Amino acid sequence: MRDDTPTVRVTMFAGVAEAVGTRSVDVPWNGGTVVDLRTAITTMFPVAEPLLSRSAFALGDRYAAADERVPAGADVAIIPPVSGG
Amino acid sequence: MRDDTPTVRVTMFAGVAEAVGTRSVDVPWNGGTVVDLRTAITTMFPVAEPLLSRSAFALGDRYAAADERVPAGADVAIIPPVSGG
Amino acid sequence: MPHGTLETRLNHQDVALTREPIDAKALLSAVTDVTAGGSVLFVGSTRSQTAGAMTTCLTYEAHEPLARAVLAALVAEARERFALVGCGVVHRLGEVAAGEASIAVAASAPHRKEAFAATEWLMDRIKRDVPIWKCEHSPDGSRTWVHGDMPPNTSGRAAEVMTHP
Amino acid sequence: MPHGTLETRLNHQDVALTREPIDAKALLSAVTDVTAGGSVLFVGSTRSQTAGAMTTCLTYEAHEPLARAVLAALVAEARERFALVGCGVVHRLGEVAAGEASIAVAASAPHRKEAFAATEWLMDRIKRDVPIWKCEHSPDGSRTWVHGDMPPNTSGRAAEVMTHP
Repeated sequence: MRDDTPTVRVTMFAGVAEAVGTRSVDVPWNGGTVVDLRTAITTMFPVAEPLLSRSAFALGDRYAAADERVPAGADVAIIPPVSGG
Repeated sequence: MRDDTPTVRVTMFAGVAEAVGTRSVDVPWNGGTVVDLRTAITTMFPVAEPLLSRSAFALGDRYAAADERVPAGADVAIIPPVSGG
Repeated sequence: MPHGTLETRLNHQDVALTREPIDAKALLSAVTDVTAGGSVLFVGSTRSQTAGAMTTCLTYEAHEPLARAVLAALVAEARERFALVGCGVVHRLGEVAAGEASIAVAASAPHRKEAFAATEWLMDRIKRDVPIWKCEHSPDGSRTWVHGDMPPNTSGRAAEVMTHP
Repeated sequence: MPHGTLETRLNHQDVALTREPIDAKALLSAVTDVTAGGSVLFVGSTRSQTAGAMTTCLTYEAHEPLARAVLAALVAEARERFALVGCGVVHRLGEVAAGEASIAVAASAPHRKEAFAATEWLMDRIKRDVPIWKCEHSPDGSRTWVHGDMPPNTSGRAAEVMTHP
Protein backbone atom coordinates (compact mmCIF):
# COMPACT_ATOMS: atom_id res chain seq x y z
CA MET A 1 0.00 0.00 0.00
CA ARG A 2 1.13 3.58 -0.62
CA ASP A 3 2.38 5.62 2.34
CA ASP A 4 -0.52 8.06 2.17
CA THR A 5 -3.25 5.42 2.10
CA PRO A 6 -5.59 6.17 5.00
CA THR A 7 -5.63 3.46 7.66
CA VAL A 8 -6.97 2.58 11.06
CA ARG A 9 -4.79 0.96 13.69
CA VAL A 10 -6.52 -2.24 14.88
CA THR A 11 -5.49 -3.85 18.16
CA MET A 12 -6.33 -7.48 18.89
CA PHE A 13 -6.56 -9.52 22.07
CA ALA A 14 -6.84 -13.11 23.30
CA GLY A 15 -8.12 -15.63 20.76
CA VAL A 16 -8.28 -13.05 17.97
CA ALA A 17 -4.60 -12.13 18.39
CA GLU A 18 -3.72 -15.81 18.59
CA ALA A 19 -5.66 -16.71 15.43
CA VAL A 20 -4.28 -13.76 13.44
CA GLY A 21 -0.74 -14.12 14.79
CA THR A 22 -0.26 -10.46 15.72
CA ARG A 23 -1.60 -8.00 18.25
CA SER A 24 -1.76 -4.93 16.01
CA VAL A 25 -2.30 -4.23 12.31
CA ASP A 26 -2.90 -1.15 10.15
CA VAL A 27 -5.97 -1.70 8.00
CA PRO A 28 -6.45 0.40 4.81
CA TRP A 29 -9.54 2.49 5.40
CA ASN A 30 -11.53 4.83 3.18
CA GLY A 31 -14.24 5.35 5.78
CA GLY A 32 -17.38 3.50 6.79
CA THR A 33 -19.08 2.09 9.87
CA VAL A 34 -17.98 -0.40 12.49
CA VAL A 35 -19.79 -3.09 10.51
CA ASP A 36 -17.85 -2.14 7.36
CA LEU A 37 -14.60 -2.35 9.30
CA ARG A 38 -15.49 -5.79 10.62
CA THR A 39 -16.03 -6.92 7.02
CA ALA A 40 -12.67 -5.51 5.92
CA ILE A 41 -10.83 -7.22 8.79
CA THR A 42 -12.60 -10.53 8.17
CA THR A 43 -11.53 -10.36 4.52
CA MET A 44 -7.91 -9.84 5.63
CA PHE A 45 -8.02 -12.58 8.31
CA PRO A 46 -10.63 -15.20 7.40
CA VAL A 47 -9.14 -17.55 10.01
CA ALA A 48 -10.52 -15.22 12.70
CA GLU A 49 -14.03 -15.11 11.25
CA PRO A 50 -15.69 -17.25 13.95
CA LEU A 51 -14.53 -14.83 16.65
CA LEU A 52 -14.89 -11.64 14.57
CA SER A 53 -18.53 -12.47 13.87
CA ARG A 54 -19.27 -12.23 17.60
CA SER A 55 -16.88 -9.42 18.54
CA ALA A 56 -17.64 -5.87 19.59
CA PHE A 57 -15.40 -2.95 18.67
CA ALA A 58 -13.93 -0.16 20.73
CA LEU A 59 -12.80 3.32 19.69
CA GLY A 60 -10.19 4.50 22.18
CA ASP A 61 -11.48 3.66 25.67
CA ARG A 62 -15.17 3.28 24.85
CA TYR A 63 -17.33 0.77 23.02
CA ALA A 64 -18.57 1.74 19.55
CA ALA A 65 -22.09 1.11 18.25
CA ALA A 66 -22.38 -1.09 15.15
CA ASP A 67 -23.58 1.81 12.96
CA GLU A 68 -21.01 4.30 14.26
CA ARG A 69 -18.67 5.79 11.64
CA VAL A 70 -14.98 5.03 12.10
CA PRO A 71 -12.71 7.92 11.05
CA ALA A 72 -9.41 7.24 9.31
CA GLY A 73 -6.57 7.31 11.82
CA ALA A 74 -8.75 5.94 14.61
CA ASP A 75 -7.48 3.57 17.26
CA VAL A 76 -9.75 0.55 17.05
CA ALA A 77 -9.79 -2.57 19.23
CA ILE A 78 -11.53 -5.85 18.53
CA ILE A 79 -13.33 -7.13 21.64
CA PRO A 80 -14.32 -10.80 21.31
CA PRO A 81 -16.62 -12.37 23.94
CA VAL A 82 -15.01 -11.73 27.32
CA SER A 83 -14.10 -14.23 30.06
CA GLY A 84 -12.91 -12.19 33.02
CA GLY A 85 -14.26 -12.49 36.52
CA MET B 1 -45.22 -24.60 97.39
CA ARG B 2 -44.03 -27.75 99.12
CA ASP B 3 -40.42 -28.77 98.63
CA ASP B 4 -41.36 -31.94 96.75
CA THR B 5 -43.65 -30.21 94.25
CA PRO B 6 -42.46 -31.15 90.76
CA THR B 7 -41.16 -28.18 88.77
CA VAL B 8 -39.46 -27.22 85.54
CA ARG B 9 -36.65 -24.66 85.45
CA VAL B 10 -37.60 -21.95 82.92
CA THR B 11 -34.91 -19.63 81.54
CA MET B 12 -35.85 -16.31 79.96
CA PHE B 13 -34.06 -13.96 77.57
CA ALA B 14 -34.26 -10.48 76.11
CA GLY B 15 -37.68 -8.82 76.26
CA VAL B 16 -39.24 -11.73 78.18
CA ALA B 17 -36.63 -11.50 80.95
CA GLU B 18 -37.04 -7.73 81.02
CA ALA B 19 -40.85 -7.91 81.27
CA VAL B 20 -40.82 -10.59 83.99
CA GLY B 21 -37.91 -9.07 85.90
CA THR B 22 -35.87 -12.27 86.24
CA ARG B 23 -33.92 -14.60 84.00
CA SER B 24 -34.89 -17.89 85.62
CA VAL B 25 -37.86 -19.27 87.52
CA ASP B 26 -39.02 -22.70 88.77
CA VAL B 27 -42.55 -23.35 87.57
CA PRO B 28 -44.71 -25.94 89.43
CA TRP B 29 -45.33 -28.71 86.92
CA ASN B 30 -47.49 -31.84 87.01
CA GLY B 31 -46.81 -32.66 83.37
CA GLY B 32 -48.25 -31.64 80.04
CA THR B 33 -47.19 -30.34 76.65
CA VAL B 34 -45.24 -27.27 75.60
CA VAL B 35 -48.56 -25.52 74.99
CA ASP B 36 -49.68 -26.35 78.53
CA LEU B 37 -46.44 -24.95 79.90
CA ARG B 38 -46.88 -21.74 77.93
CA THR B 39 -50.34 -21.37 79.51
CA ALA B 40 -48.95 -21.94 83.01
CA ILE B 41 -46.19 -19.36 82.50
CA THR B 42 -48.60 -16.81 81.01
CA THR B 43 -50.84 -17.23 84.07
CA MET B 44 -47.83 -16.54 86.33
CA PHE B 45 -46.58 -13.57 84.27
CA PRO B 46 -49.47 -11.95 82.39
CA VAL B 47 -47.25 -8.91 81.67
CA ALA B 48 -45.22 -11.09 79.28
CA GLU B 49 -48.26 -12.41 77.41
CA PRO B 50 -47.64 -10.42 74.16
CA LEU B 51 -44.20 -11.99 73.79
CA LEU B 52 -45.12 -15.42 75.22
CA SER B 53 -47.89 -15.78 72.65
CA ARG B 54 -45.30 -15.65 69.87
CA SER B 55 -42.45 -17.50 71.57
CA ALA B 56 -41.02 -20.93 70.84
CA PHE B 57 -39.68 -23.20 73.56
CA ALA B 58 -36.46 -25.14 73.88
CA LEU B 59 -35.66 -28.26 75.87
CA GLY B 60 -31.94 -28.27 76.60
CA ASP B 61 -30.14 -27.33 73.37
CA ARG B 62 -32.91 -28.12 70.90
CA TYR B 63 -36.25 -26.61 69.95
CA ALA B 64 -39.38 -28.39 71.17
CA ALA B 65 -42.51 -28.99 69.12
CA ALA B 66 -45.75 -27.47 70.44
CA ASP B 67 -47.27 -30.86 71.22
CA GLU B 68 -44.16 -32.32 72.80
CA ARG B 69 -44.49 -33.45 76.43
CA VAL B 70 -42.34 -31.63 78.95
CA PRO B 71 -41.09 -33.89 81.78
CA ALA B 72 -40.83 -32.58 85.32
CA GLY B 73 -37.28 -31.48 86.06
CA ALA B 74 -36.69 -30.37 82.46
CA ASP B 75 -34.57 -27.35 81.54
CA VAL B 76 -36.86 -25.17 79.45
CA ALA B 77 -36.06 -21.91 77.69
CA ILE B 78 -38.51 -19.38 76.30
CA ILE B 79 -37.43 -18.22 72.84
CA PRO B 80 -39.25 -15.05 71.73
CA PRO B 81 -38.90 -13.82 68.11
CA VAL B 82 -35.18 -13.47 67.44
CA SER B 83 -33.24 -10.45 66.17
CA GLY B 84 -29.68 -11.59 65.60
CA GLY B 85 -27.72 -11.14 62.39
CA MET C 1 -13.38 -27.72 55.24
CA PRO C 2 -13.83 -30.71 52.94
CA HIS C 3 -17.06 -32.53 52.21
CA GLY C 4 -17.97 -35.39 54.53
CA THR C 5 -20.88 -37.37 55.82
CA LEU C 6 -23.77 -35.47 57.32
CA GLU C 7 -22.54 -36.52 60.74
CA THR C 8 -19.04 -35.16 60.29
CA ARG C 9 -20.38 -32.00 58.70
CA LEU C 10 -22.76 -31.36 61.60
CA ASN C 11 -20.02 -30.03 63.80
CA HIS C 12 -19.47 -26.84 65.69
CA GLN C 13 -16.11 -25.98 64.12
CA ASP C 14 -17.93 -24.01 61.42
CA VAL C 15 -19.80 -21.79 63.87
CA ALA C 16 -18.68 -19.48 66.64
CA LEU C 17 -20.16 -17.05 69.13
CA THR C 18 -17.62 -14.49 70.27
CA ARG C 19 -17.36 -11.42 72.48
CA GLU C 20 -14.31 -10.16 70.57
CA PRO C 21 -14.29 -8.28 67.22
CA ILE C 22 -15.00 -10.66 64.34
CA ASP C 23 -12.07 -11.63 62.09
CA ALA C 24 -13.98 -11.83 58.81
CA LYS C 25 -10.86 -12.40 56.74
CA ALA C 26 -9.97 -15.50 58.77
CA LEU C 27 -13.50 -16.84 58.26
CA LEU C 28 -13.28 -16.32 54.50
CA SER C 29 -9.91 -18.09 54.37
CA ALA C 30 -11.25 -20.99 56.42
CA VAL C 31 -14.09 -21.78 54.02
CA THR C 32 -12.04 -21.62 50.80
CA ASP C 33 -9.86 -24.20 49.10
CA VAL C 34 -8.58 -24.80 45.55
CA THR C 35 -11.84 -26.47 44.46
CA ALA C 36 -13.74 -23.22 45.14
CA GLY C 37 -14.46 -20.99 42.17
CA GLY C 38 -16.37 -18.39 44.13
CA SER C 39 -16.49 -17.32 47.76
CA VAL C 40 -18.97 -14.91 49.29
CA LEU C 41 -18.53 -13.14 52.61
CA PHE C 42 -21.35 -11.21 54.25
CA VAL C 43 -20.62 -8.84 57.12
CA GLY C 44 -23.50 -7.32 59.04
CA SER C 45 -22.79 -4.19 61.05
CA THR C 46 -24.41 -1.92 63.55
CA ARG C 47 -25.62 1.16 61.75
CA SER C 48 -25.25 4.50 63.52
CA GLN C 49 -28.84 5.34 62.57
CA THR C 50 -31.73 2.87 62.68
CA ALA C 51 -35.28 3.90 61.82
CA GLY C 52 -34.43 7.54 62.34
CA ALA C 53 -33.19 7.15 65.91
CA MET C 54 -29.52 7.43 66.75
CA THR C 55 -28.22 4.16 68.17
CA THR C 56 -25.04 4.50 70.21
CA CYS C 57 -24.45 0.78 70.48
CA LEU C 58 -26.13 -2.58 70.34
CA THR C 59 -25.84 -5.49 72.71
CA TYR C 60 -26.59 -9.05 71.69
CA GLU C 61 -27.47 -11.95 73.95
CA ALA C 62 -28.05 -15.58 73.02
CA HIS C 63 -29.24 -18.91 74.30
CA GLU C 64 -25.70 -20.04 73.58
CA PRO C 65 -25.96 -23.86 73.46
CA LEU C 66 -29.14 -23.70 71.38
CA ALA C 67 -27.72 -20.95 69.12
CA ARG C 68 -24.60 -23.03 68.42
CA ALA C 69 -26.70 -26.13 67.70
CA VAL C 70 -29.08 -24.30 65.36
CA LEU C 71 -26.21 -22.56 63.57
CA ALA C 72 -24.37 -25.88 63.11
CA ALA C 73 -27.53 -27.47 61.70
CA LEU C 74 -28.11 -24.55 59.33
CA VAL C 75 -24.50 -24.69 58.10
CA ALA C 76 -24.80 -28.45 57.55
CA GLU C 77 -28.04 -27.95 55.62
CA ALA C 78 -26.50 -25.17 53.52
CA ARG C 79 -23.49 -27.35 52.66
CA GLU C 80 -25.77 -30.08 51.39
CA ARG C 81 -28.43 -27.91 49.76
CA PHE C 82 -25.93 -25.76 47.81
CA ALA C 83 -23.11 -28.35 47.39
CA LEU C 84 -20.67 -26.02 49.11
CA VAL C 85 -16.92 -26.39 49.42
CA GLY C 86 -17.01 -24.66 52.79
CA CYS C 87 -19.26 -22.60 54.99
CA GLY C 88 -19.01 -20.83 58.32
CA VAL C 89 -20.74 -18.35 60.62
CA VAL C 90 -19.47 -16.12 63.42
CA HIS C 91 -21.89 -14.07 65.53
CA ARG C 92 -20.75 -11.53 68.07
CA LEU C 93 -22.34 -11.24 71.53
CA GLY C 94 -22.22 -8.50 74.15
CA GLU C 95 -21.64 -4.88 73.26
CA VAL C 96 -21.07 -3.99 69.60
CA ALA C 97 -20.18 -0.37 68.82
CA ALA C 98 -21.56 1.46 65.78
CA GLY C 99 -19.73 0.37 62.65
CA GLU C 100 -18.49 -2.91 64.11
CA ALA C 101 -19.56 -6.26 62.73
CA SER C 102 -22.24 -8.23 64.54
CA ILE C 103 -22.16 -11.21 62.15
CA ALA C 104 -20.05 -12.70 59.39
CA VAL C 105 -21.21 -15.52 57.10
CA ALA C 106 -19.00 -17.06 54.43
CA ALA C 107 -19.67 -19.72 51.82
CA SER C 108 -17.60 -21.04 48.93
CA ALA C 109 -18.68 -23.23 46.03
CA PRO C 110 -17.36 -24.38 42.66
CA HIS C 111 -19.53 -21.69 41.00
CA ARG C 112 -20.52 -18.27 42.26
CA LYS C 113 -24.32 -18.63 42.08
CA GLU C 114 -24.34 -21.29 44.79
CA ALA C 115 -22.02 -19.27 47.02
CA PHE C 116 -24.31 -16.21 46.75
CA ALA C 117 -27.49 -18.27 47.23
CA ALA C 118 -26.11 -20.10 50.26
CA THR C 119 -24.96 -16.92 52.00
CA GLU C 120 -28.29 -15.19 51.48
CA TRP C 121 -30.23 -18.31 52.51
CA LEU C 122 -28.18 -18.58 55.70
CA MET C 123 -28.73 -14.93 56.58
CA ASP C 124 -32.50 -15.35 56.10
CA ARG C 125 -32.56 -18.47 58.27
CA ILE C 126 -30.28 -17.02 60.95
CA LYS C 127 -32.50 -13.94 61.27
CA ARG C 128 -35.54 -16.20 61.66
CA ASP C 129 -34.37 -19.17 63.70
CA VAL C 130 -31.20 -18.59 65.72
CA PRO C 131 -31.89 -17.59 69.37
CA ILE C 132 -29.92 -14.35 69.48
CA TRP C 133 -31.47 -11.02 70.45
CA LYS C 134 -30.48 -7.44 69.80
CA CYS C 135 -30.89 -4.59 72.28
CA GLU C 136 -30.66 -1.02 70.99
CA HIS C 137 -29.12 1.54 73.33
CA SER C 138 -29.93 5.21 72.75
CA PRO C 139 -27.88 8.26 73.75
CA ASP C 140 -30.51 9.09 76.42
CA GLY C 141 -29.80 5.78 78.19
CA SER C 142 -32.99 4.02 77.16
CA ARG C 143 -32.83 0.54 75.71
CA THR C 144 -35.15 -1.53 73.55
CA TRP C 145 -35.09 -5.27 72.96
CA VAL C 146 -35.90 -6.01 69.35
CA HIS C 147 -38.45 -8.74 68.65
CA GLY C 148 -40.15 -9.50 65.36
CA ASP C 149 -43.64 -10.83 64.89
CA MET C 150 -42.87 -14.47 64.12
CA PRO C 151 -41.39 -17.07 66.45
CA PRO C 152 -38.42 -19.08 65.18
CA ASN C 153 -39.22 -22.16 63.12
CA THR C 154 -38.91 -25.21 65.36
CA SER C 155 -40.12 -27.88 62.96
CA GLY C 156 -37.76 -27.43 60.01
CA ARG C 157 -34.94 -29.54 58.70
CA ALA C 158 -32.58 -28.04 61.26
CA ALA C 159 -34.74 -29.23 64.14
CA GLU C 160 -34.98 -32.72 62.62
CA VAL C 161 -31.23 -32.98 62.27
CA MET C 162 -30.74 -31.96 65.86
CA THR C 163 -33.19 -34.50 67.26
CA HIS C 164 -31.35 -37.37 65.49
CA PRO C 165 -27.70 -36.77 66.32
CA MET D 1 -16.83 6.24 49.73
CA PRO D 2 -19.74 8.63 50.30
CA HIS D 3 -22.57 9.34 47.91
CA GLY D 4 -22.03 12.09 45.38
CA THR D 5 -23.18 13.34 42.04
CA LEU D 6 -23.03 10.94 39.13
CA GLU D 7 -19.97 12.80 37.91
CA THR D 8 -18.03 12.43 41.14
CA ARG D 9 -19.08 8.83 41.47
CA LEU D 10 -17.91 7.96 37.96
CA ASN D 11 -14.30 7.79 39.02
CA HIS D 12 -11.62 5.19 38.78
CA GLN D 13 -10.78 5.10 42.48
CA ASP D 14 -13.32 2.34 42.95
CA VAL D 15 -11.80 0.04 40.33
CA ALA D 16 -8.35 -1.43 39.90
CA LEU D 17 -6.50 -3.80 37.62
CA THR D 18 -3.49 -5.35 39.31
CA ARG D 19 -0.73 -7.87 38.63
CA GLU D 20 -0.25 -8.46 42.37
CA PRO D 21 -2.33 -10.70 44.67
CA ILE D 22 -5.65 -9.08 45.48
CA ASP D 23 -6.12 -7.64 48.98
CA ALA D 24 -9.80 -8.46 49.41
CA LYS D 25 -9.90 -7.33 53.02
CA ALA D 26 -8.70 -3.84 52.05
CA LEU D 27 -11.40 -3.66 49.38
CA LEU D 28 -14.10 -4.63 51.88
CA SER D 29 -12.87 -2.02 54.36
CA ALA D 30 -12.79 0.65 51.65
CA VAL D 31 -16.47 0.25 50.74
CA THR D 32 -17.84 0.19 54.31
CA ASP D 33 -18.73 3.02 56.69
CA VAL D 34 -21.00 3.43 59.70
CA THR D 35 -24.11 3.94 57.54
CA ALA D 36 -23.69 0.42 56.10
CA GLY D 37 -25.81 -2.32 57.65
CA GLY D 38 -24.55 -5.05 55.34
CA SER D 39 -21.44 -5.56 53.24
CA VAL D 40 -20.90 -8.33 50.71
CA LEU D 41 -17.54 -9.41 49.34
CA PHE D 42 -17.25 -11.79 46.41
CA VAL D 43 -13.90 -13.41 45.62
CA GLY D 44 -13.52 -15.41 42.41
CA SER D 45 -10.65 -17.88 42.26
CA THR D 46 -8.93 -20.13 39.79
CA ARG D 47 -10.16 -23.65 40.37
CA SER D 48 -7.62 -26.47 40.08
CA GLN D 49 -10.10 -28.40 37.97
CA THR D 50 -12.26 -26.87 35.25
CA ALA D 51 -14.61 -28.97 33.09
CA GLY D 52 -12.72 -32.13 33.99
CA ALA D 53 -9.32 -30.90 32.80
CA MET D 54 -6.59 -30.00 35.24
CA THR D 55 -5.66 -26.33 34.96
CA THR D 56 -2.23 -25.46 36.30
CA CYS D 57 -2.73 -21.72 36.05
CA LEU D 58 -4.71 -19.03 34.33
CA THR D 59 -3.50 -15.87 32.71
CA TYR D 60 -5.72 -12.86 32.20
CA GLU D 61 -5.25 -10.05 29.73
CA ALA D 62 -7.31 -6.91 29.28
CA HIS D 63 -7.90 -3.90 27.09
CA GLU D 64 -6.87 -1.94 30.14
CA PRO D 65 -8.17 1.60 29.44
CA LEU D 66 -11.50 0.24 28.20
CA ALA D 67 -11.74 -2.27 31.07
CA ARG D 68 -11.17 0.50 33.63
CA ALA D 69 -13.76 2.73 31.96
CA VAL D 70 -16.39 -0.02 31.75
CA LEU D 71 -15.74 -1.10 35.34
CA ALA D 72 -16.04 2.50 36.58
CA ALA D 73 -19.32 2.91 34.70
CA LEU D 74 -20.69 -0.37 36.09
CA VAL D 75 -19.74 0.61 39.65
CA ALA D 76 -21.39 4.03 39.19
CA GLU D 77 -24.53 2.36 37.86
CA ALA D 78 -24.57 -0.15 40.74
CA ARG D 79 -24.22 2.66 43.31
CA GLU D 80 -27.24 4.44 41.89
CA ARG D 81 -29.37 1.36 41.08
CA PHE D 82 -28.94 -0.24 44.52
CA ALA D 83 -28.47 2.95 46.63
CA LEU D 84 -25.12 1.68 47.87
CA VAL D 85 -22.93 3.16 50.57
CA GLY D 86 -19.83 1.98 48.73
CA CYS D 87 -18.76 -0.31 45.95
CA GLY D 88 -15.47 -1.42 44.42
CA VAL D 89 -13.91 -3.94 42.04
CA VAL D 90 -10.37 -5.30 41.70
CA HIS D 91 -9.42 -7.62 38.84
CA ARG D 92 -6.09 -9.35 38.58
CA LEU D 93 -4.16 -9.58 35.30
CA GLY D 94 -1.25 -11.78 34.22
CA GLU D 95 -0.60 -15.17 35.76
CA VAL D 96 -2.91 -16.37 38.53
CA ALA D 97 -2.03 -19.67 40.24
CA ALA D 98 -4.67 -22.22 41.22
CA GLY D 99 -6.45 -21.11 44.38
CA GLU D 100 -5.54 -17.44 44.00
CA ALA D 101 -8.17 -14.76 43.50
CA SER D 102 -8.77 -13.39 40.01
CA ILE D 103 -11.45 -10.90 41.06
CA ALA D 104 -12.89 -9.27 44.15
CA VAL D 105 -16.13 -7.27 44.19
CA ALA D 106 -17.48 -5.55 47.30
CA ALA D 107 -20.66 -3.60 47.95
CA SER D 108 -22.18 -2.18 51.10
CA ALA D 109 -25.68 -0.84 51.69
CA PRO D 110 -27.95 0.15 54.56
CA HIS D 111 -29.67 -3.26 54.23
CA ARG D 112 -28.25 -6.61 53.20
CA LYS D 113 -30.57 -7.37 50.27
CA GLU D 114 -29.19 -4.46 48.24
CA ALA D 115 -25.59 -5.39 49.02
CA PHE D 116 -26.18 -8.97 47.82
CA ALA D 117 -28.11 -7.87 44.74
CA ALA D 118 -25.50 -5.30 43.74
CA THR D 119 -22.60 -7.73 44.07
CA GLU D 120 -24.33 -10.40 42.02
CA TRP D 121 -25.45 -7.85 39.42
CA LEU D 122 -21.90 -6.54 39.10
CA MET D 123 -20.47 -10.03 38.66
CA ASP D 124 -23.01 -10.78 35.92
CA ARG D 125 -22.22 -7.52 34.11
CA ILE D 126 -18.45 -7.88 34.52
CA LYS D 127 -18.55 -11.37 33.04
CA ARG D 128 -20.53 -10.06 30.07
CA ASP D 129 -19.13 -6.60 29.34
CA VAL D 130 -15.63 -5.97 30.72
CA PRO D 131 -12.85 -6.59 28.15
CA ILE D 132 -10.79 -9.10 30.11
CA TRP D 133 -9.94 -12.57 28.80
CA LYS D 134 -8.88 -15.77 30.51
CA CYS D 135 -6.36 -18.24 29.12
CA GLU D 136 -6.23 -21.74 30.61
CA HIS D 137 -2.82 -23.39 30.78
CA SER D 138 -2.69 -27.20 31.04
CA PRO D 139 0.09 -29.35 32.51
CA ASP D 140 0.99 -30.50 28.96
CA GLY D 141 1.84 -26.91 27.99
CA SER D 142 -1.21 -26.31 25.81
CA ARG D 143 -3.27 -23.18 26.29
CA THR D 144 -6.82 -22.18 25.46
CA TRP D 145 -8.31 -18.71 25.31
CA VAL D 146 -11.80 -18.75 26.74
CA HIS D 147 -14.53 -16.98 24.75
CA GLY D 148 -18.26 -17.23 25.26
CA ASP D 149 -20.94 -17.01 22.60
CA MET D 150 -22.13 -13.45 23.10
CA PRO D 151 -20.20 -10.24 22.47
CA PRO D 152 -20.15 -7.66 25.27
CA ASN D 153 -23.07 -5.26 25.44
CA THR D 154 -22.00 -1.95 23.89
CA SER D 155 -25.32 -0.12 23.99
CA GLY D 156 -26.25 -0.30 27.66
CA ARG D 157 -26.34 2.33 30.34
CA ALA D 158 -22.61 1.91 30.92
CA ALA D 159 -21.85 2.84 27.32
CA GLU D 160 -24.17 5.86 27.52
CA VAL D 161 -22.47 7.14 30.65
CA MET D 162 -19.09 6.84 29.00
CA THR D 163 -20.07 8.78 25.90
CA HIS D 164 -21.29 11.73 28.00
CA PRO D 165 -18.48 12.24 30.49
